[in-house]
Amino acid sequence: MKFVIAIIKPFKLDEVRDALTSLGVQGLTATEVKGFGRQKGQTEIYRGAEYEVSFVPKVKIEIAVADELLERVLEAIEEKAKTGKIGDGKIFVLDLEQVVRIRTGEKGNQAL
Amino acid sequence: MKFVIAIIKPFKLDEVRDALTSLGVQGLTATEVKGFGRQKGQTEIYRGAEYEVSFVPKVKIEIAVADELLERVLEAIEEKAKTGKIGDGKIFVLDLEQVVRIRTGEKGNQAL
Amino acid sequence: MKFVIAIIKPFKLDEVRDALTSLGVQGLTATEVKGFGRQKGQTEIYRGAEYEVSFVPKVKIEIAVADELLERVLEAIEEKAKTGKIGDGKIFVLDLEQVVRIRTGEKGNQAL
Amino acid sequence: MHGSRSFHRAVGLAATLILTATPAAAADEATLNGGNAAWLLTATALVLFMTMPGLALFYGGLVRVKNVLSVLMQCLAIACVASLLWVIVGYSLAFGDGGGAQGWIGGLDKAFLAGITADSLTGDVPETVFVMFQMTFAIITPALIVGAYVERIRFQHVLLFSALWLLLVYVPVAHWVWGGGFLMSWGVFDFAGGLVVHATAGVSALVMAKMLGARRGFPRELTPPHNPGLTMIGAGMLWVGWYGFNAGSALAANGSAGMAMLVTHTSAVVAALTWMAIEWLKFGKPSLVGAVTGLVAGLATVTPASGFIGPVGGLVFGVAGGAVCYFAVGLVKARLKIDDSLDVFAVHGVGGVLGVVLTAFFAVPALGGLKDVAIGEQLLLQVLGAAIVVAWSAGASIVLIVITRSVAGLRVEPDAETEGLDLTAHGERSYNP
Amino acid sequence: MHGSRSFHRAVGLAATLILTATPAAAADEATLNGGNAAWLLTATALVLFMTMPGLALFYGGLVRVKNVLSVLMQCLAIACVASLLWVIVGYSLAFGDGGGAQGWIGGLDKAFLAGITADSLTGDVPETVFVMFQMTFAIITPALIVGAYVERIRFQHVLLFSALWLLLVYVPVAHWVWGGGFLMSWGVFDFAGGLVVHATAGVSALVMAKMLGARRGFPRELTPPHNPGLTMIGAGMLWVGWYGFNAGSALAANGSAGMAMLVTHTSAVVAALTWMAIEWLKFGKPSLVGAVTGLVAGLATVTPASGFIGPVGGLVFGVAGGAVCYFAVGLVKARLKIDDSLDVFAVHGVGGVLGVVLTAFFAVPALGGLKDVAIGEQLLLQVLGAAIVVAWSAGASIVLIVITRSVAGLRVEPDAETEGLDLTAHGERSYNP
Amino acid sequence: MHGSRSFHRAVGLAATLILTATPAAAADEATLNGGNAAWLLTATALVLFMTMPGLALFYGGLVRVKNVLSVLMQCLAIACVASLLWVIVGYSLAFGDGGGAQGWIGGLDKAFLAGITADSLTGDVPETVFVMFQMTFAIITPALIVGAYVERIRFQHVLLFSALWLLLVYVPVAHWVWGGGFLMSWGVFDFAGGLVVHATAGVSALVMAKMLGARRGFPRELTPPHNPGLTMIGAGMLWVGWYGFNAGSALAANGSAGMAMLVTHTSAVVAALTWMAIEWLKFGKPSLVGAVTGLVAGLATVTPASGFIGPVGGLVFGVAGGAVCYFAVGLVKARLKIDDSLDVFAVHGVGGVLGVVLTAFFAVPALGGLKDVAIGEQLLLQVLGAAIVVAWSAGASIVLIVITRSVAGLRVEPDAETEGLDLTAHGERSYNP
Ligand SMILES: Nc1ncnc2c1ncn2[C@@H]1O[C@H](COP(=O)(O)OP(=O)(O)O)[C@@H](O)[C@H]1O
Ligand SMILES: Nc1ncnc2c1ncn2[C@@H]1O[C@H](COP(=O)(O)OP(=O)(O)O)[C@@H](O)[C@H]1O
Ligand SMILES: Nc1ncnc2c1ncn2[C@@H]1O[C@H](COP(=O)(O)OP(=O)(O)O)[C@@H](O)[C@H]1O
Repeated sequence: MKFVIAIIKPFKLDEVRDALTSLGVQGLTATEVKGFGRQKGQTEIYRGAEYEVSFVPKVKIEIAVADELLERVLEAIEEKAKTGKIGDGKIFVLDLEQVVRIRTGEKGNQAL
Repeated sequence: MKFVIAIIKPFKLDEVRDALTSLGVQGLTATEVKGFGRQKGQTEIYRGAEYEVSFVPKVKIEIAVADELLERVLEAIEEKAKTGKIGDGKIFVLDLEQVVRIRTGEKGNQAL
Repeated sequence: MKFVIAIIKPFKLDEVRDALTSLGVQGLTATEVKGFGRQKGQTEIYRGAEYEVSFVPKVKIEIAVADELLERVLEAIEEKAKTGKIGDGKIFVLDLEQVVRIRTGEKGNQAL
Repeated sequence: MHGSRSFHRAVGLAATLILTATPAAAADEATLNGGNAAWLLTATALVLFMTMPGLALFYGGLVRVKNVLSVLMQCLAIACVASLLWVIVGYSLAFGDGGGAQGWIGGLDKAFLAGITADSLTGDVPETVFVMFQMTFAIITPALIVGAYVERIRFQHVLLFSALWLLLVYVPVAHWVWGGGFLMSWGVFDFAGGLVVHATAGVSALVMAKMLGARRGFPRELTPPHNPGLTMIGAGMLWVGWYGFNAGSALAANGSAGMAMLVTHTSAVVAALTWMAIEWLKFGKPSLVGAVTGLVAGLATVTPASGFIGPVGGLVFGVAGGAVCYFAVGLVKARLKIDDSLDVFAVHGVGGVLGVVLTAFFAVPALGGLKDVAIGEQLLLQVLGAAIVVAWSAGASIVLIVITRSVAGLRVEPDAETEGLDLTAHGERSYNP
Repeated sequence: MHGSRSFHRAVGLAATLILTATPAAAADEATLNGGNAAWLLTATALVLFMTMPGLALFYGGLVRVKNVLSVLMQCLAIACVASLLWVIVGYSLAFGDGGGAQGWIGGLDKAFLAGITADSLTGDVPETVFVMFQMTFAIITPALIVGAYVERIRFQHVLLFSALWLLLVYVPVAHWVWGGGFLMSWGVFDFAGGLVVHATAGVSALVMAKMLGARRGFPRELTPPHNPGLTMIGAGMLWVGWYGFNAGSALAANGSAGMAMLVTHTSAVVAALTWMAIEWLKFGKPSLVGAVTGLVAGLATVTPASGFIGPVGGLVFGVAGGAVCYFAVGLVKARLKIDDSLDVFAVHGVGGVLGVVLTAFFAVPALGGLKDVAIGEQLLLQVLGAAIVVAWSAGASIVLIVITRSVAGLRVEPDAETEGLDLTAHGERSYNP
Repeated sequence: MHGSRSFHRAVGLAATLILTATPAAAADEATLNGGNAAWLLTATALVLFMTMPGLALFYGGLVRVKNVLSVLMQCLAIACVASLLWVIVGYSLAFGDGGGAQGWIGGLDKAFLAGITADSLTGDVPETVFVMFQMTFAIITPALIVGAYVERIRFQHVLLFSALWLLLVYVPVAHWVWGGGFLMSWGVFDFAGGLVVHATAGVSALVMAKMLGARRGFPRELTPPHNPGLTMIGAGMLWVGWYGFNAGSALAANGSAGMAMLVTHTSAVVAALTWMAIEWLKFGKPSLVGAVTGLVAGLATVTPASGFIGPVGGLVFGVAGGAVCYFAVGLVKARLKIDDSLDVFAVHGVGGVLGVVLTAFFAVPALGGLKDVAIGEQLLLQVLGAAIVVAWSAGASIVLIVITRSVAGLRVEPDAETEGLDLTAHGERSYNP
């Protein structure tokens, strides 16, 4: 199993989630994060003083997926989260050793 | 060492933490997240308009543990976080290659 | 590639980021988290009632790095995030199997 | 149709006082009444408080978090622009002497408040205070329209539209109804602004929402009000401020003001309970956002009647305002599919007109009212008055928007809408932890 | 024990004015005083502002984030229900003519405010304004009790209990003390509601908290007030509004009102400083939540005395109110282990009764007061009055809760309590980013 | 230099009324004016509202999230301490009879408000109300200085400094200008506190900011205002409250109050628009924080003139106040590199002095004003008055801070500054989800 972490633009969340759902992904977890990267934050000006805001709001989604679903999940995220403009984000894939569903105690692919 | 990520119901946080502490776990990190899964969010109605809120508030806890503690940690989380109702959450186990304690520079199991 | 997760004191974020940037790290993702560890939270008192606040505000940063940069990244974080006082935090290193840059579809080291 | 009888009919205390302020009539009798002046000074503060920060918070809580500051900014900027215009020409055109055109519009004799000194009186209160009191109405009315265009409009357009709208819609209607214009002569009853404030703003809001188009993702992808608590704070301020609005419109600290306060309050609470009850029956739960919307609906509905009806009238206005506005909200959003985002038309437009019509019934003594008129005749007057104001507001708004959109652009770019107006139009973020 | 001497004793300005409003006495002399009317109109707005949104925010900031909206909703709904009942029968039962039963309760002659016109006067102010001013007291009193039952009560029960409580506790006590009832005849001093407002609400709050049971996890697992800033905004509004509450109770814009404002303010600031000082000594840090709690304690304590004492009295009331309420908070929570969640009893109940008792001392000229009474005798009266009101409030509340809990259910389900009332009772969330 | 002519010159309504309150003069003529008393009671509530919670929120929104509660607490504590001192000696020293030293300071005859009863009058309003009205000025003035030292000062120092500053700076200056002191005798115009309030606070703020040193990381590492919406709520409250501040300073509900309200409002909105326009030209976007800062600048600037000028004066004061304060902000921060964190000097100090100087011009009838003076002579007086007040405020503040910093310590430890004052000084957190 794989643990997929994707950093995307916040307003793309619903679209990505819908796409993943239609692939059969049953769950995911989203977190508001602040991203630092090539995309620069806006300079905000308050009473003449400039504040350089280097972090940009992003959403991180974490999805545990079965190995065979991985490719399609990556493609779906890529397709839906893409605007073509800087700051679209990244997808990271880690190996996932074990999963437990708390409610039932199921393990492994069953638990996804 | 393993890196355990658990998604649980927010009000279970204190109970889980206490259980882990009594196992000898010395630290953990918690994050407010929004979960999407079999448990559906409530429909909220404002001035007659329905808003489907598909994300449910959850808490994510991350715990780095020594290999030999893993099983007991998983059991403790399972036991304490379980209500038996849908949405109890998931536990994910990843392999952890290295740990550093910033204050002392200790590495590996020492640093946990 | 490696996926580095560091838990640090919030006010150290800018310093750490600057150090990483000067190493050539192009991006990272930060999240506000609550840490539980040896450092105890303050007891807050409201109308005579004591509230033990066991969680302390921390910032988590996640950085995907090429293998050859790993050591220098760890050192930089250690150096900059260190105050020598309890609660300085931890660095966790996980193996990273794949990275995708959403905007371009680039993969692997290119995508970092 | 409206012969000399209705022309000479007494038109409520407000009107009378204003009439006595015309040079000839006032010269001999008017002396300052300190109690009345004290209450009107207070009422002015209360009505300013309704917009700043009341309405701004009420609206600000209902939008998404990325647009909160833009809503506050729109309300503030409108308050500034409207005040300035009021001093320059607005007051004069609304309440100045229109000479031969008096039926239609006031004159320019008081432009820049020329001739108004600390000693000038309107009735038995200082004219400066009257200018200020009326100014707070001229502030809140265009600010009400904000609710129709939030989250997508260009700030430039807000300024330009609001300025012109004030001059082309608010000022003339205020003159017609309160400043000695033809609706006042006919005897149309509008104590504190069912027509002048709520109908003009509500109707123009609907026109604006239609011409501007819906927010991206409307209605499916919108998120719930980002902060209902803020909305409730704003509602509390509107409620308290409305005491100044309605009871202040008596222009005196007397029983008429007291009765206006009483019926205003009664209508407000009954309408809130009505809205709660409907939601409870339909959805199993009464919501806070619903309850405060009902409250505001009850306040808007009773506004035109507040100086003319008695406590029982207040109860009926509350039920009617709460229920009718509730269904109007659904109608506009679900049927007409117009994204009048914060329901300005359904609450203020519908509430205001409803109140104007109901006034014909409940102003008569038989139903607890204070005015000695024939229901049928007065009903005709009220309906006609409402029709004229609605038509003028709609027509003028259409023309205005056609013009202003070519000058100042109507909508922000899609990207800016997605990003939110706080950052793109004002370079600020509502919360920086 | 209370013979004719105390029966005929002058009972403060408020009482006098009300008495003069009885048909016979008022007919010849009463004419409208515009200045007094202006101030009472203003004071009414200020007291409404105390509840909406003052008290709602004060309480809302102290609960957990999942229950904020439910607290706002409870305050709002109580305001609506209490207002409606006040119009229907409350005012009449409190201030109407009770005939033979006048010692105990007013009559139904003014039900639905029958007979009250814009011209009716109470003393020298419009009766409509008096009705409204008193209504705002009838709103805030049951709303104070909210602090006892937050985070676990059923909304249905809030409505039912508050409605019945208003009629069974607030209205009779208001009649006894202010409306011509037996406590007024005896000469018990309660200028602005130490008994009528704070004692009734505080005592009933304790009863409610006890019968309802503590919140799950009390006291160990509770989290700190989610937003002390909100509480402080509410406290600021309560403070400003309290000017209307106490100085408005003079029913006139005169030196009595001015002195009431002055002693009210003095007591408030001294109590806040006292609370701060105690915390500083005990914990090394003064907290904001503590300071504003002290402020409110000082305000509650001085309320019954505000029209009778002088500046030095204000200083003493502040020290006493701040210190006694501070220790009462600890007593209720730590000793009695009753989860009177937001300390309604310790602050309002204790503060109110303390103030009523202290009034006997500081109302006399020797201690800077304005009333020419014998301390000993007055003390007896004050204590007796307090005892009766406390007993009645407690007894009636017990009976009421026994009844209402069988009709409307007292507590929400444990799951709903865990999930929070915002979502489960109102379907809303306080913050949607 | 200022001979008998200016000595005897009429010095504005406020002064006259106060003078008539001296025993001899007042005895024969003074009777209570209910309308005036009603308005002054109201104005007092409005001015308290400016600080609690207005100013507290205005400032609270501008700091970082870890220091919000500390700012609220500083404002609250200052309000308490200043009120207490006002009752004890402040009022007496400012407005009591100074005997031979009357030019410099009042006496102690009214310490603890001795001799002030409910019947005492100041002019034709109750002296108790006058005491309270003036107290609210004594509250807000030291609270304004908070903006200079937020996020780094020790709470002990806030208390000690504010208390001494009130006695050493505020009280004497209030006496000089309003209480019968030498500036009043000379005929310096300061209607509502351009010198007494804004210049004293602004100048002392600059001194404090300089002596305290900048916040760690200033200017590079600071983060933007954590909650501009809060700042805007506070600004709205300041605006509404300022009606009481300026129009209340007429001490009467008359045309003078009305005109003061009118010019105050006009200056405020024009200054806000001016600030917006400058930002729009310079940065392409007008910001909310900018607009409300302009608003406050306009209010501060017009304060000394508000009872003396006409509507056109209001327009000019607005443009001047908005533009000059805008550039002053940049000057202090970028050139002088002084971390007057929330721009107290640039907005209040500069605005207040600017207004005092401009008053010389716009108070004359030729420019729409109400005072019959010679511009040149009055200008000299105004400049001289401002110079003296500025010098005194600066000098006294330096001395005070040197003393208080050795007694109470000036700054918190670096760690506490990093951690934030909410937790370290008050043990609380502004938001606990
Ligand atoms: N090496 C990295 N490690 C972790 N997160 C990263 C990394 N690089 C980028 N990110 C995340 O991806 C987001 C987008 O990256 P950015 O460089 O701005 O644009 P793009 O992905 O289009 O090149 C960043 O805001 C950050 O949250
Ligand atoms: N595949 C997944 N990847 C990441 N998080 C998941 C996944 N499935 C579920 N979750 C998380 O677990 C939570 C609970 O899952 P849900 O399906 O609602 O209930 P249950 O775990 O009882 O089956 C979700 O809200 C989500 O945060
Ligand atoms: N085993 C762990 N797993 C995950 N996070 C941890 C673990 N131990 C510590 N942390 C995180 O590191 C932070 C600092 O740890 P703490 O024990 O307080 O101090 P120190 O790192 O100086 O020993 C904690 O607040 C927590 O967020």
